[in-house]
This record gives sequence, C-alpha cells and structure tokens, in this order.
Amino acid sequence: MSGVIPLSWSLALSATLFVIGVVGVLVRRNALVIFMSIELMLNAANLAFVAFGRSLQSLDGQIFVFFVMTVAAAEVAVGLAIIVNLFRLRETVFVDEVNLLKG
Amino acid sequence: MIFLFAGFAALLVASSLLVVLHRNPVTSALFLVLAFCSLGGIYLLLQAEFVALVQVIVYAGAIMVLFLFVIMYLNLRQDVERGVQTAIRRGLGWLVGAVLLAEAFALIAKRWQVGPVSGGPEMLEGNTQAIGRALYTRYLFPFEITSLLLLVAMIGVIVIAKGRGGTAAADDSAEEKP
Amino acid sequence: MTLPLISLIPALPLAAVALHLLLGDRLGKRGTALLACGAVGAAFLLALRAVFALAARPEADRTLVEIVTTWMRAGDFSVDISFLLDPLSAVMILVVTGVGFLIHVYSIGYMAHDASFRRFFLYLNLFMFAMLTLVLADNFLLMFVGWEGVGLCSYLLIGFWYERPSAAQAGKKAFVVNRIGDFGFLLGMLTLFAFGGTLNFTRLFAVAPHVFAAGGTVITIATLLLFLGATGKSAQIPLYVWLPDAMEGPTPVSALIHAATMVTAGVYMVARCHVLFRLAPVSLEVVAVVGAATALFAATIGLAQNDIKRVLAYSTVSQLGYMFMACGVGAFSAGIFHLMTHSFFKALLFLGAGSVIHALSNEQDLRRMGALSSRLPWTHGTMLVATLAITGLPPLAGFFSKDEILSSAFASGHFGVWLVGVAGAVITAFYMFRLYILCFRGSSRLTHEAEQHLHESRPSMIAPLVVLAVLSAVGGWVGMPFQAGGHAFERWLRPVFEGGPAFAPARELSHGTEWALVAVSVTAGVIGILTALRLYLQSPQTATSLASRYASLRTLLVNKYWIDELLDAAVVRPFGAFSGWLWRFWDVVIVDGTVNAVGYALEGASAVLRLFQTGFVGTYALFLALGVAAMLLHFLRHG
Amino acid sequence: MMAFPWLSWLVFFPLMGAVLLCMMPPAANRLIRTWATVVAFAELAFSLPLWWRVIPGQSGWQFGERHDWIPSLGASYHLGVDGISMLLALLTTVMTAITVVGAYASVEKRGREFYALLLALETGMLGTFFSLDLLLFYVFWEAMLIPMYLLIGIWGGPRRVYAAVKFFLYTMAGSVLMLVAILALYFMQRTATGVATFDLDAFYALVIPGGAQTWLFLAFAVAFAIKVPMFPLHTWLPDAHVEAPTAGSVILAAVLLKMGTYGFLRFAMPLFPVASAHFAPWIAGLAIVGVVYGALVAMVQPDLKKLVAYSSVSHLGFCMLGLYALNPQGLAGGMLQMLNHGVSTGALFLLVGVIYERRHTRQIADFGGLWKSMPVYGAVFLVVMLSSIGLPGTNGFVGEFLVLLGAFRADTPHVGIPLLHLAPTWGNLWSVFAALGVILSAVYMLRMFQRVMFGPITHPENEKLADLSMRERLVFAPIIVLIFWIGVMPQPVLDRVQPALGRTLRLVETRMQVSGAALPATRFAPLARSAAPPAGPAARGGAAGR
Repeated sequence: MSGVIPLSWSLALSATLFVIGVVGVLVRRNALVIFMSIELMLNAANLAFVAFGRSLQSLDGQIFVFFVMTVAAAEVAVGLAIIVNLFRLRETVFVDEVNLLKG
Repeated sequence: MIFLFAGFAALLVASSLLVVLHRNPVTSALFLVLAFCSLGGIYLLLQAEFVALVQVIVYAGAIMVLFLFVIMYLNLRQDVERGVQTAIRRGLGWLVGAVLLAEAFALIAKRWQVGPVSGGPEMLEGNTQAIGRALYTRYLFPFEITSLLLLVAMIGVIVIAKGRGGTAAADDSAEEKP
Repeated sequence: MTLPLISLIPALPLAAVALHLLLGDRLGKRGTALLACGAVGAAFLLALRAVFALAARPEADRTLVEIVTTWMRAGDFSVDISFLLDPLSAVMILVVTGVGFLIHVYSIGYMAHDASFRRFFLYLNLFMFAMLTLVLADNFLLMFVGWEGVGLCSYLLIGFWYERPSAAQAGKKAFVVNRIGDFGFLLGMLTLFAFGGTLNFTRLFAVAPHVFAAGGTVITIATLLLFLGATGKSAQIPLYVWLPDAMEGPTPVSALIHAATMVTAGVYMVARCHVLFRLAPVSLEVVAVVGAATALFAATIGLAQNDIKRVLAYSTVSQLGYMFMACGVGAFSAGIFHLMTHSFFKALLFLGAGSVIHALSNEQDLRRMGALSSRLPWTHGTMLVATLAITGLPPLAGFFSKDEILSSAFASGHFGVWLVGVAGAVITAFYMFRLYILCFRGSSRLTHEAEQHLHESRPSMIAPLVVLAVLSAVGGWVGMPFQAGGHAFERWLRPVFEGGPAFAPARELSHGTEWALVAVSVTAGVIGILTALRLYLQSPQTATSLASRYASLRTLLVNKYWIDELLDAAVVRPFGAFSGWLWRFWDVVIVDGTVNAVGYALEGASAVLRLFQTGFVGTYALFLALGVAAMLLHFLRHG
Repeated sequence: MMAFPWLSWLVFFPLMGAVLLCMMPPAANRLIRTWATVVAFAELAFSLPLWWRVIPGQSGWQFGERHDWIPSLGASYHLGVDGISMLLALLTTVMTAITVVGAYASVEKRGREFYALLLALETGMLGTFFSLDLLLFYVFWEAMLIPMYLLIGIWGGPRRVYAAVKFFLYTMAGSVLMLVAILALYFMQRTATGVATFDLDAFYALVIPGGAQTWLFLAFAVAFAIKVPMFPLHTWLPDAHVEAPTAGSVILAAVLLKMGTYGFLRFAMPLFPVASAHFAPWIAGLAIVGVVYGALVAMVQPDLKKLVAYSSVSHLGFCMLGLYALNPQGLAGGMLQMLNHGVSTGALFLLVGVIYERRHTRQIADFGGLWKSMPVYGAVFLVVMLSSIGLPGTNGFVGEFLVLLGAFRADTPHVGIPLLHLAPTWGNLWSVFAALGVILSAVYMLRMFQRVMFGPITHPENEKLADLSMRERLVFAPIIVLIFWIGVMPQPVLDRVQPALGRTLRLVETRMQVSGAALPATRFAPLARSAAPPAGPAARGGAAGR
C-alpha cells in the first residue's frame, strides 16, 4: 500500500471527534445524548491509541483500545440502568431538572 | 489510500456532529452507529484489522443496540431546548468546544509535526495472532481484571435496574403513563 | 544545754497557734486563755533573758545573730531564716511581749462572753509571732514575712466580727492599703538587692556606703520606697485612711495592733535602716515633713470626733507622726524612746476606753457618757495618768520622749518641724482632755439602760491597766535629760545608731536653750489642758456656741476632710469602672471577638463555595471541560 | 539486665487503668470510684520515688529509655527526666490523685467514662513531660487535648460545646504551627548533619541561622503562648474553666497550663537562644500586661470560676516574666510559680466546686456569710486564698518574690530616663508593674473572699450548708501542707530544679556564643557574677548608682 496515513492527521481527527463529544455533553439536555457524546469521546481516545500504536510500531495501542472498549461497555450498561431508574422516579431524562446532589 | 482516509474522516466528523445536533435521540443514535462504522474503517487503514472488527461488533452492534433499546423503552419525544438558562449553557458549551479544538490543533501542530511519517515495515504475522499472543502473555493480568470488571458491571446493572423492591409497584404505574 | 536565745521567742506564739488549732475546742475558754497568755508571758521572760544576756556583753559588740536554716537560694541570691538581737530589737521585743502580755490578760475578761473566744486568741498569738519575726528578723525578706503577717492578722482581727459588713469592709481596706505600702517595701528591697547584692542587714549596711553614692538617686529612691512601706504600715499621710476604720475590731485589738505594736513597725524599720536613710538626706527630709504633717493633720481631725476609739485612733496617727518626725531629724533614738512610752500610755488609753465601753454595754459615743469618774474609779484613775502622760506633763513618760523629739528637731535646725510639733502638742493636750472630761467629768449623759448595769470592770481587766499606768508614769525616767553622756536609753541604743556614716552632729544646745525648749513644750501642754477644761467643764455652752460659730470648720473636721470619700471617688470607683470596661469591652469584644470573627469568617467563606455545588451535572461537566482546557493551555505554553 | 522501664510504666499505667475501667459495668459507681482512686494513688506511689531517685546535679537525662519508633523517619520513643520534668510530673500525679478523690460528688452521670478520661489525661500529661523526642512530644501534646475536650464537652456547663470546641481549636491551631517548626528543624538537622532524627539533644546541638531561628521561635512561642495562656491569646481559658466540670478545670488549671511554660523552658528557650534573648522584652512585656490585665478583669467578675480563671492568667503572666528574665533567680521563680499556681489555683477550683455542688451556682452574689455555716471551709479557703495572693510564709510568695527579683535584675538594654538621670533597665520597669499585680491580686481576692465568706447571711439557703465532709478535708489536707511546706522550706524544691535550670541557662549562653550572637554584656552578668566575689557588684552598682 502506497503512502501511509500521517500520524498528525489521525490525531487531528481524534481531537475533533473528542471536542464534538465534549460539546455534545455540554450542550444537550438529554441524558442519553450526553451518553452518546461520551462514547464519542472514548472512541476518539481509541483512535489516538491506534494511531500512536501504528506509528510507534507496537501493539500496545491496540491492546489498550481493547481494554477501553470493555470499560466503555460496562460503563454504558451501568449508565443506562441509572437513566432508566431515573426515568422511573422522575419521569424525566433531562439532566437540568435533576439536582438531587445540591450541596 | 489517503483519499479513503479523508472520506472516512469526513463521514466520521459529519455523523458525530449530527449525533450531537439532532433533536431526535433515535436518529442521533443511528448516526452514532454510522460514526462507529466509519471509525472501524479508519482502523483498517491503520492496519488494526482486529480492532476494527471488534469496534464494529462491540460498539456498533452491542452498545448501540442497548442504546436504541433504552431509547425505545423510554419512548422519548423530541428534545425541546428552550429557556434562557439553557441558551447560556449551550453558548458556553460551544465556546469551550472551540477553545479546546484550537488548543488541540495548536498542540498537534507543535508537538508531532516531526513525528515519524514513515509507515515502517509490514507486520510480521497477522494482526490478530499478535494481539492474542500479547494479550495472554504480557497483558494476562489486566485481561483477567477486565473480565472481573464486566462481571461487576452486570451485577450492578441488575441491582439498579430491578430497583429496590418497593418501587417495583411504582415503576409499573410509570409504564402506563404515555 | 542553753536554749536557743532568740529564735525561741517567736517560736513560742507559733507553737501556741498550732496547739490552738490542734486541740481546738477541747481546751475550753479557760484552757485557751491560759495557753495564749502563757505563751506570750513565756516569750516575755525569754525576751528578758535574751536582753540581759545582750546587756552582759561589752558595749562594742552588742549584737547576737542566730541562723536557723537557709530559706531560699537561687543563683547568687541567698536568704536564710536568721534572727538578730541588738539593743534596738531588744527594746522592741520587750515592748511587744510586755504590752502584748498585758493586753492578752486584759482581753480574757473583755472577750469572756464572745462566741468565738478561741479564734480571737488564735489570731492574737499569730499576730505576736508575726510581730516578733518582724522585729527580730536579720534580713529584709524575713522582716517582710513578719510585715505581711501582721497585715494579715490585722485584717483577720479587724474583721473579727465578720458578720458586721462594716467590719469586713474595714478589714479589707486595711489589708489593701497595707498591701500598697508593701508594694513600696518590696520594690525598695529589690533595688537594695540589685545594687547591694544582699538583703542581710549587717552585710548590706556594711556595703551600702561604698555601693550607693551618698545622696545619689538610687539610694534616695530605695529609701523613699521603704518609707512608702512604712507609711502604709504606720498609717502616715497618704496611707493612714485604714487606721480609723480599723476601730471596727474589738478594743484589745485596737490597743495591741493599732496602738502599741503593729503601727510602730514602720518606725522600727526606718530606725533599723538608719544607715540607708542617712545616705539619702532627701528621704530624711521627706520623712520629717510627712511625720510633722501627719502629726498636725491627724490631731486636727481628732478634735471633732465623737467616737471615743476614733479620737484615740487619730491620736495614734498623730503620735506616730511625732516618731517619724524624730527619725526624720536624725534623732532615731528619740523616735524609738517615744515609741516605747507611747505604746505604754496609748495601750492604756485604749484598754481604758475598752473597759468604759464594756461598762456602758458597748456605748462608744462620747456624747452619751459623762461623770463616770466616781463610778469607774480604777478606769478613771489609770486613764487620767495616761492622759497626763500623753499631754507631756513633766513627771510622766510622755513629757520626756516628746520633749526630746522637739528639742532634737530644734537642735537639728528644722524650725518649721519644731513649730508644727509644738502646735500638735497643744491640740493633742486639748483633744485628750476633751475626751477625758466628756467621758469622766461633766454631767452624766448616760442612757437609761446603760445607767442600769454600769459596773466597774473585773480585776483581770483592771490589773493590766494599773501596770500600764505605772509604766507610763515611770517609763520616762529612763530617758532623764541633761545627763552627761545622754540619758540611759540613748546610751543603750548608741551602738546601733553609731555604726552609720558620719552624720552631721546636731548642734550641741546650751543648757539655757534646752531649758527654754522644755518650758515651751510644757506650756504648750498646759495651754491645751486649760482651754479644754474651760470649754468643756466650766462652760459647756461656750463649747456649743463655738461649735455653731465655726460650724463649717467643725463639719470639715468631723468628716475627716472627706478624705475617704475623695479616695473612694478618685481611686476605687475609677478602677472598678476601668476594669469593668476592660472586661466587657476589651476582653469580650476585642480579643474574644477576633477569635469568634475568625470562626465566622471561615463559615462565611465555606457558604460561598457551597454555591458551586448546584447539583446539575451540566455545571460539573463544564468545570471539567474548563479544567482540561486550562491543562492544555499549560502544556501549550510550557511545551 | 534491661533496667525497669520506669518512665514508660509511669506514663502508660494510668492508661491501662482507664482501659480496665471501661470494661466495668457502667452502673457499678462504687466499684468504678474505688478502682479509679486505686489507680490514681498507685500512680502517685510509683512517681514519688522520682523525688529522691533523680539526682539533681547529674547532667543529662536520667532514667532514659530509647527504642526505635519510626526508624525510617528517625523518630525514636525516647523518654528521660531531669529536675524540671520530675517536679512537674510529681505535680501531675499529686493533682490527679487529689482531683479523682475530689470529684466523687461532682460526677452524677457516666462516672466510668469520666474517670477513664481523667486517667487517660494523666497519661497524656506525663508523656509530654517525659518525652525527649520532638515527634513523640507532639503526639502526647495532641493526645492530651482529646480527653480534656471530652471532659469539658460532655460533663460541662450550659455552653460546654462552644467552650470545648474553642479550647480544642485554639490549642490545635497553635500546635499545628509548632508541628511545622518541628519539621523545619527536622529537615534542617538532616541537611546539616545528614542524620535524620527528632531527638532533642541533636536539635540542642544544631546551630540555626538567625533569620530562621526567629521564625521557628515565633512558631513555637505562639503554640506555647496559647497554652500558657498569654495576654492576647487567653480568651479560651475563662470559657473553658466556666464550662468545665470541677475535676476538669482543676486539672486544666493545675497542669495543662504548665505545658505552655514547660514548653518555653524546655524547647523554645534552649533551641532558639538568640531569638529568645531578642524577644525577651516583648514576651516579658506581654507577660506583664497579662499580670495587670488578668488582675484588673478578675476584679469585676460576677462568676467565681471566671474570677479564678483570670487570676491564673495573671499568675502565669508572672511565671512567664520569671522565665524570660533569663537569669537564675527568674527561672527558679518561674519554675516555682508553676508549682505554686498548680497547687493553689487547683485548690481554688476545688473550693469553688465544693460550694457549687451544694448550691449549684457560681455567682458571687448568691453567697455571703458562708463562714458562719461553714467555718472549716472558710479556714481552708482563707489559707488557699493567701497562698494565691502570695502572702509570705505561703508558697505563692516565694515564687513571686524570686520572679520579681529575677525581673528586676534582667539586664536587657538600659532605658535611661534623662530627667531622673536614672538608668532603670527594662527589668526595673517590669518588676514595678509586676509588683502592681501583687496589690491587684490582693484586691480582687479579698473582695471576693469578703463577699462570699463575710457579712451577714443574705440568702436563706446559705444557712444550713453542710461544712466540709471528712473526704473533702482529706482532699484539702495535702494541699495546705504543700502550701506551707514550699512556703517555709522551698530549698529542697529549689535544689532539685536549679541544676537543670542552670544547664538550660548555660546551654542558652553557650549557644549564643557559638552562634556568634553578640552576647549582651550584662545579660549574663549575674551568671558571671555569681562566680565572682561579692565585691563584683560594687563596680557595676557604683556606675549605675551615680
């Protein structure tokens, strides 16, 4: 295969993806969409791992992505359970209507 | 090769933007699936075949399905974004996003400009075998820990989802409501 | 085994105090009285023995020192419990134990039917111990122990009938004023030690002329401070206010403490430190002036008092003024001589007054007495002798000692002081005879029930009166003037007062001037007596008319120049107000306030921080993002 | 044969007693009381041999014990005793024994925990006095606070929580400063000698540069000044005393306040001599303010306990003045004043406790004419009061006189007053004001005594107040003996403490020369002079006298 994708491009892409995730978390009120944005951010991280793995010739990047995925899966499961429970109690999924943690 | 990468990248960015922006959670969930697949493609380009496939299967297949299930379960309507308070927050959100982006690009431009551009020699053996060997030798311990993590997560989910006995009655009533 | 000569004398009363405490009520009244008087009597005998042993020694080396133990030693400062017997302290212990013994015997009768009989004698013995320690001490610190000890006993004895608020108040006043005097004494001691290096009398007086420059500021300040202590104890002008109120205590107390012994402590201390005072002529001047002023001032107040004990109290203050005057003009032996004679007749006057009050069932007001001479023959007789003695009529003791003071004042060139002394003598004669007449002569103004059980006191009270009367008659002869080498008393004290630095010898008066001075002082006495007789005996109405004409002057004197009220307003109340302000404002508001303020400030700050915990997940995410942005910025700048 | 660890036994025996106490059934009041008394008196019996076993002259620490505690840090469990800590330890054991017996009647609820805390407090105090390792000292210093805090907090009066918290935070704030200073010392020591240790002797040998020394000294000084308490930092004391139960405030007054002065004497002075000499006028000045201020404010207190609390501010001001006169008399006086204050103020609080148990009020106005109904109580109160105002013949006077003497001769730079062409040193002015304190103390004590004891019986309840019971007389008997024993024969006590004080002073003096600080010529003249024949003063006195 001719030319290889330069590292900085992948990183740029990963950064953009990460930022979009952050914006999604900050902007949206719906808990689920926030959750999706977090997934985006995680994937951005994965991308960066793979990109570095590739450029540094080591498999560790990919293995790490593997671990990130398991964590993400666990996280989504628990997160969604919480959201479902939240919905049962408060009839709402919108984050800014829930301030039980008020200090 | 580069074009392929650019295509996938554009697709990825567009779909993730839409995930964030779209009002209806179901459509944004679907766009997220698209984003994950395009990401899988990029992994392929980076010769991380096993990861790409796992990405598609785990993320697109499993996690997004769960998402969609929950969205349907809660049959959410359109997200409505009203009120001045949310406007400020949205404004702030975008602002912070822009700042972060600028910083990231500046950093990338400064730091990894001279990164080794060369692709380097081909992998000796198949990507999957290599990962398998590494996973069960050097990373055996973390591997076991992740399995434990998953087990804990499952138990947690069951406990949370079941809710404390008393609320069982409450959640039935919750369902009748439209 | 020869008993320790000196240290046993103070030890006996202390032992008696211990026995009183231990045996408690098992002794019963008779036992307590016996123990108390026995202890003081034995002390008197021991004192006699010690004085004879002293007299046996050659005149040059007439000092006996007895070191018991070392009391305190820290660094180069060391003080030990040691007693010094020299002619001066010999005179003092004889007076203290002698008069003390008589007063103890007297108070058996006087306090016979008082509830806390035992407590009274316990305090009296404690007082004797303290006074003897004071007089026999060999260093300033031990003297200070006795000094404050007698202060304590006077506090306890004045406030003996503690149920009477006025008695308790008078006791407190006495102690506090004494304490102010002790403040001066303490600082004087510190100065002396700081420069002299020791507090022992003999060593300090030996070193003093080299260490202190004659007339220098340090020695003047030290001696003035000591004199401040003396004024506190001997009730001289600024600090005399406590003595008249001290009459709240039982009369034997007034006789013992406020006439014969304690108040003389100041004079004894000044006499003891004559070396230091001679080094500071300025202080001597001050002593003389204060003495003279007090003599005159107190005498004037004495004129207008109606309470028999208050008259005697002011008379004591005035006579003490004479003693200080004597010391001030350098005639220390004359001062001590007057001290001795004064303690005889003043103790007698007080005890006599006591038996009068006793007879009239606690009536102290002169205006409700009169014509008691026939019904209280013994009291009247002895009081008459004492009154004559104090006015200074020739054969009696008072004449010799007062005359010597006045002549030495004249001889040493202090004419103003001499003049004040003579004026004082006139007034003294006047108010003493006013008291005598109002009390014994004239028409009987007794209240009816006082008339009922009017009775002469018991023999146990009369005996001491008689002994004292004899002493105040004969006591003066030991100081017969015009003898070649000075009279016997002066010769006895010479070794003590010789030691000091050469003091400008008083001009040797020719016999002519001396006889003239004698004549002047006698006439002064006679004038006083005659005016009193004429005013109060022959024509009582002239007394009242005079009183009405000079009404304002009279009220001024009756209210003691409003000194007490003045002091109270000028010192006591502002002090109270200041400390009240200090506490309520300064302590509570400022100091405590700042502490609490720190507490509330912290609380306030935490309240502000709490606002950030809005509970919305959104805000937390925002802070998170801002954190990341900041970090990236940091990496950007530092690369 | 490893010598019997006497000091450790002394320190931890009360704690063992306390632990055993906690195992007893809470209701068995009589058993608890007897057990607590047995432990307290056994502790007293163990500690008495200290009096003659500690050889005053011998330099260095006696009955030393040293075991590794945290080797990596270099902190060792190092106990030792010398003249100073021996006396204070004896004061602690005596006063605790007296308090335990004295507190029988005052403790109604939860007697078990009360006595356990009291014994634990004793452990903390003894530990502080014996420890020679700075970290160990700090641990005991903090450990002491907890039982005291609980004693005030649980068994106290109406505002007890506020008082307890204030007491705790105030002292804690100070000691945290001290901890920082200790650590600074630790690191300085390590860099200087390469050996990491918290041992006191090592720090004694350490030469600390001037600048650092000032700051370290200030940190230590603030911590101890709060504990003393000195003037501006004293407001916790009246609150703590008013709210504390009788036993608590007796121990607080008798021993805890001595921690501050002990700290100055053992740590602040020898470790930072130059700074001590430099700040001596300031500290003595503050002490004087404390003396006069305490006395003045005590005069107007309506509450008996507050009055006694302010009186201890005044007494301890005397103590500090003595210590910072930096000469043998001053130190001896300060040390003696520590003991006297412990005895007489402890007794005063017990006395207040006695009438508080009977009338449940501390307002002076509620009393009057008590002498009639309680003569024995009156006599004891009189003796203790006289000791507190320092009447000669009682212990108070000996301490006060030595302090005044020390202060008078403190030769800090001369302050000449031109018009009087007199050259009073700072010392002279100090002692004038301190002597003023002597008058004021007489005034407020007598005022209180007169309004409580004398006068007619105004309130009917005062008529039939029971006089001191046999137990209470047993409590006050040793105190009165101590008052007169130290008053008449202070020399045995002084002999035992002077060598240790002399060592501290010599240490301060040599360390000053070593660290090149200009030794104020006259500062240690008394030391030099004591060697010179008495003729010496002539020269100096003469000059000043002119």
